[in-house]
Amino acid sequence: MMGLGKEKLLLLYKQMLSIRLFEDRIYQLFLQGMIPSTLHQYQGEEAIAVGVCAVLNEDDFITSTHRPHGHAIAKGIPMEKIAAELFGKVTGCCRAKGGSMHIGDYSVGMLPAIAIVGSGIPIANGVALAFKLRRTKQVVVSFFGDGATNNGSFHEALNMGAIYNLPVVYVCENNFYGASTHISKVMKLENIADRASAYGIPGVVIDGMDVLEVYKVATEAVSRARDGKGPTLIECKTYRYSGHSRSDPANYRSKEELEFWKSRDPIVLFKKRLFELNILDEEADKQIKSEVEREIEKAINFAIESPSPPLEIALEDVYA
Amino acid sequence: MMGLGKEKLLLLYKQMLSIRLFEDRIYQLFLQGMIPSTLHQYQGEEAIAVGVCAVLNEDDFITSTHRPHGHAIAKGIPMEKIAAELFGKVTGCCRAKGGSMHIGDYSVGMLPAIAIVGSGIPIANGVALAFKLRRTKQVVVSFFGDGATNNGSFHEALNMGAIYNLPVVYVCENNFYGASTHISKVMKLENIADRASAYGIPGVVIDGMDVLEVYKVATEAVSRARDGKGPTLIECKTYRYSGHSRSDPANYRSKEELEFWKSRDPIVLFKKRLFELNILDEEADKQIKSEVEREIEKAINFAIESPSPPLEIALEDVYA
Amino acid sequence: MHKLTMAEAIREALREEMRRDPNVILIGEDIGIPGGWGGPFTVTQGLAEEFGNERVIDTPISETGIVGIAIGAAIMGLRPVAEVQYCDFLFCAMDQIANQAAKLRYMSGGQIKIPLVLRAPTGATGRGAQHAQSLEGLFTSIPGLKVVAPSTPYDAKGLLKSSIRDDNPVLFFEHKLLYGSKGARKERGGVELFGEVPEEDYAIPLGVADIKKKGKDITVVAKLLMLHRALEAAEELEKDGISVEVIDPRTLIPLDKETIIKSVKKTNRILIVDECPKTGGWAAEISSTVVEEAMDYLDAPIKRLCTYDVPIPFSPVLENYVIPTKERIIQTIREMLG
Amino acid sequence: MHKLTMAEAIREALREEMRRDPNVILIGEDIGIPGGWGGPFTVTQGLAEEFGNERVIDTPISETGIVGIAIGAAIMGLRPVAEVQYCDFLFCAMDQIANQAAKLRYMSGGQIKIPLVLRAPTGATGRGAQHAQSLEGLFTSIPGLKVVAPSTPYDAKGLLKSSIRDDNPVLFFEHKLLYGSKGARKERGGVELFGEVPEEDYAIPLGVADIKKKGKDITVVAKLLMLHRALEAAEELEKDGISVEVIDPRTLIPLDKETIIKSVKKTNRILIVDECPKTGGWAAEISSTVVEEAMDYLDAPIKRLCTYDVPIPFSPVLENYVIPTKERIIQTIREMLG
Ligand SMILES: Cc1ncc(C[n+]2csc(CCOP(=O)(O)OP(=O)(O)O)c2C)c(N)n1
Ligand SMILES: Cc1ncc(C[n+]2csc(CCOP(=O)(O)OP(=O)(O)O)c2C)c(N)n1
Ligand SMILES: [Mg+2]
Ligand SMILES: [Mg+2]
Repeated sequence: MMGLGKEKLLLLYKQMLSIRLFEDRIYQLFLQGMIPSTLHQYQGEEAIAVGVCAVLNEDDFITSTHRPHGHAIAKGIPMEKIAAELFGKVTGCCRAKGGSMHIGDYSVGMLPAIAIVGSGIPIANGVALAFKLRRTKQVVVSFFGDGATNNGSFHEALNMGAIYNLPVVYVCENNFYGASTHISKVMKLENIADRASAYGIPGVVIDGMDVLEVYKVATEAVSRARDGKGPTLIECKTYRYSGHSRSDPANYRSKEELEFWKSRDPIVLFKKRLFELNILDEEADKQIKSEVEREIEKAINFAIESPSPPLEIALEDVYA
Repeated sequence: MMGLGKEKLLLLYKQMLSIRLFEDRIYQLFLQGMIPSTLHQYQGEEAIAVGVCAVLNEDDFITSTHRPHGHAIAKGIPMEKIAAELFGKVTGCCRAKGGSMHIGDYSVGMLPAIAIVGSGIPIANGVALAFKLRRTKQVVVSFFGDGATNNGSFHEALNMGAIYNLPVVYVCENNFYGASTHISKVMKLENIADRASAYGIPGVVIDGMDVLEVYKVATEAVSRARDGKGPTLIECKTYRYSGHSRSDPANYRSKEELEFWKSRDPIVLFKKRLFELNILDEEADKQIKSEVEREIEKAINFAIESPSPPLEIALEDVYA
Repeated sequence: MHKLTMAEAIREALREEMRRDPNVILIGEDIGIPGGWGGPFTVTQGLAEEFGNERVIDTPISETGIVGIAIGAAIMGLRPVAEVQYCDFLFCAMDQIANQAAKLRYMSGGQIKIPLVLRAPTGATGRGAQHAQSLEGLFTSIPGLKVVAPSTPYDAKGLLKSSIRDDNPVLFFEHKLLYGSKGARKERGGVELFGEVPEEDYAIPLGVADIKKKGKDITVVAKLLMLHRALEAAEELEKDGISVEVIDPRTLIPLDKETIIKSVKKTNRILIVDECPKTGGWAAEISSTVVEEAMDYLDAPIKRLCTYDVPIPFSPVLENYVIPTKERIIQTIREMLG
Repeated sequence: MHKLTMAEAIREALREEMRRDPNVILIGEDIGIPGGWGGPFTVTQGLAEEFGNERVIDTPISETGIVGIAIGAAIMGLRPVAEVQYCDFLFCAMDQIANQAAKLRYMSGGQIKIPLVLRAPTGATGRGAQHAQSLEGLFTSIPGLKVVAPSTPYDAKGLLKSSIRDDNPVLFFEHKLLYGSKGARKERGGVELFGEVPEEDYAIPLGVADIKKKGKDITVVAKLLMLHRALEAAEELEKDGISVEVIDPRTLIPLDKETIIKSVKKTNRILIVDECPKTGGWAAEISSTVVEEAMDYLDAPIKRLCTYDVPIPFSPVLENYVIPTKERIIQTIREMLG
């Protein structure tokens, strides 16, 4: 499979499953009132974060959005640190000062996620600029949604990435909705990737439910970037199973639409594939699943048992 | 000529000449220290303002930029009111509170020009929205430069104009430079009009030195807009003869480049055409020219003789 | 009279103004989507059904485009009520707000008017630094804008009506914890605020403060959520015989200085409580105004009790720590009196 | 020592820091174009020639993109000096400045630093409302930013060096009329300002005010152009035996309160002169701070002499009218002493 060994394939699978089960569990806890604030969940979109991040080295970077849990797990932030952050505990990756929408861990190559739609893209350019000037061969991936592509930040950033030939890959997670608004209401194009032509860079549309396709296309784009050939815009068609945030019942979309996409579930599809390739069987699958569940419970227990932040840290970290 | 009668053709000619000679004269006065502030001049680009505005009715609107004198004359602001504004006199179109970069006259359909690059485009959409909701069949034209098309405002505005199908025409005056920066440094495209495809609207590239071509293409775009068929992006290739502003010597560009464009001077070309068509001869030309010069001197005398604004008006017009 | 939440009162103002004047239109993200929420805090629910999507216009995530289109429409005589989902996103449209809306009329020499309302939910609500700012103070420093910040359903409805009828750009700040949004959009930690609101038409003029509680020992000026905390503090202090006058300015621009000055001349002490950060914040303007006009009446230095100068932290305990609480208000007043 | 204009002093600081530290890069519009101007006010002239276009990066007219790319580069350890051509255009990048640069470190729990300088020409210079604002005050109200506003070539060079070496986002405001730009880029009405500037390396720490003139009857706090007008006023008043102490805060965030308070305790009177508009402006912060910390020392109400609350009008006579002049400073001081 595209030069992917068994172990790597199983890792992709496990990561997708980790994201799915983590998000499901977090949602339960949220509904029980154990997690403060709001949540933007990633179920259904796992193949993108996992397929893209699998191509990256630890010292490559990503920028993320208000919906960062999947990216965080895929880029390798320990689940403990993510969970603790969601619970508002001082052991969280941002010392409880970031929260669900700002998950990040510099040490594994994820900037604090940026919750202003579109605003992470220009910043990703800057990370890429540093790599380029220092000739480090690192790359940066900027994740953002379909909604972000109607924002001025997207436009200015893609143009600048193009003219400076930066080592950056722009990954658009097109889940067809920006909050409650369907993409057809706010854009006349069918494919967002077509916007790449406005900047003179390649644009590719792919099936964001197929982790191997994501991996393949990301590999090409990351290589281009690493080789100094400039940015690529990758549009991944996908779907979020959850509401936009917290208890959004998502009444603005049809059951049929949701069911259609669930019938193309990235984890189910990939599992089937792994079964066909004899890389996975029921037994092994169960084992992976229970391992993932254990890890999640461990992370959540860690979060629950962690202390609240001492008040005085609220006044720290404003200035370096 | 495209259904243009002799009179209209001569009017186009006279308007172009008015802009050219007005700008030349203003520059002299500026160098003599008689005009405060800075100037962004329009020599070389006359065919665009004149060709486009000739298609518009008086109750159609335009938005303009830091380089508005040409648009203002073409849309019909009396030269007196423009000159007085440049001189900072209370008889100016904006009571001396706008200045060179903010020339406008609501009564003839020109909003105060907006000098933040790109920022007039979203506002033009709003004018168009009002026309659309009221079903008035009016249209609005938004003028902006090549530099503006790298700005987020352009992107957000063109997308919104497209999705709401607004009666607006986006006219890009591509003079190949944003201030001292050549377009090839800041954009990988050859044709800005290609960006229209990112919004699902038509984009057209035309020769901005040919007033009849401008007139023709503007006629089509304005008709589309008036008929409820939505916006068009028109890119006019053109050149500014002057420096970017005030005494900019424009050392960032070559003499040859300037000479090339001057050899395609819109006024000279059109004059030749009119001669060929036997609509104009030397005699008539001289007469038009001296008429224009008289009008300009009259305007400038008006400006010079007008009073400075009384100080207390500085505190008026903040709120309605 | 009926009892409404703030969200309902604002919705009622929008509905009545839209019925009264066909020029009133709404522009914003997720405001008119069938099956949607009516904006992030339910305010516009049902309005698209009544007025159609020509007058309740859903937009892309293009704040610059939103404010820009509203400005253009306003110049042509419509009365757009535009909105951003969180006031933090006003910064995404800052050029349109501060360089265009605030200045175009002046630049035009008075030729045009910009009857535009821009609604913006303000305040910290446990979401972290980018959805938490209190920015109403910052916008008072830009000449050409009016700034309104209502604290009760009654005020919200009456002030929104005046804002819509006003011929200038008005920034209308609504505190997320005061909305009383219900169901799925309910805010954790929200104040349960039901207020009497007349069913007949009324409007509250911009620039008139309201003394929400009379008192004689000290004047407290506060707005939005802080007003409610100040009132709670005042109630508690009353038990100890301390009489606090609590003034709600309601509109920040124009500001009703007279009511504040008059109160200070009576109580001889003033505390400003504010959710904006202290440095360069709104409280400074009130303080300086009082010093300029009533310094000789002061028996104690003016105090500003404001959010600490930090971005708003995520953790609820930290958030709670950085924003003035009832307890800190009480403590500060006690210190000032004694 | 040599005598430099402000533009030259800033250029020298940039050049020396770029030589010293390969991480320092410049990003902005029209800053490194051969045959161009070196930015709108000639500051970066010659730097692209010396350091190449990898370190002097010309950009499209994309302020959001400019500040964003600078933030990302800063997070990775470069030390970008980004610029906008007029500070009014900071509003075009307001989200990146106020929501990102100012907050990312805090949101990250201190994981990252953002050593970024953003240079911005401020002040009114006859161009009309959209190229004329004094915005340094407004940015003091956003926690996470530092704000610097030098008034002399010596201060500019020393403070810019400190700003570049600082690990935080610093907004560096330069007054257009103080640049002393020459040739085609000369500003009409500019102040002829040549100052002694050391050729050896020096840096002025952020947060230290400078008493530009000692005095004992009244304290005047002013920055940028207003500082020079205040000094002229002081000189003139001296002839009448009125002794004015003139303080230049030099950095607004962090603010050297002590120097101001100490002066007030000595003179018992304070006037703040500022080109920012009065309402919600920077002067209010100074006034409130003084009241909080030294009210008992005041013999007269604190006054703020600021630009009127209007957008800046185009006509030179009107512009001159709305901004504090030497004459109005003198008159106000006389009134306060009288
Ligand atoms: C500039 C800005 N405007 C509005 C919002 C409110 N908001 C948060 S997420 C969201 C929808 C984003 O849609 P998309 O980019 O497609 O990402 P998705 O949520 O679908 O992953 C909106 C409108 C915001 N955070 N930032
Ligand atoms: C947002 C913004 N950034 C920078 C400037 C400074 N500036 C004024 S005109 C100009 C160049 C504009 O180029 P273009 O849009 O091509 O118009 P042209 O001057 O060529 O007509 C620049 C950079 C500005 N006015 N606004
Ligand atoms: Mg989406
Ligand atoms: Mg141009």
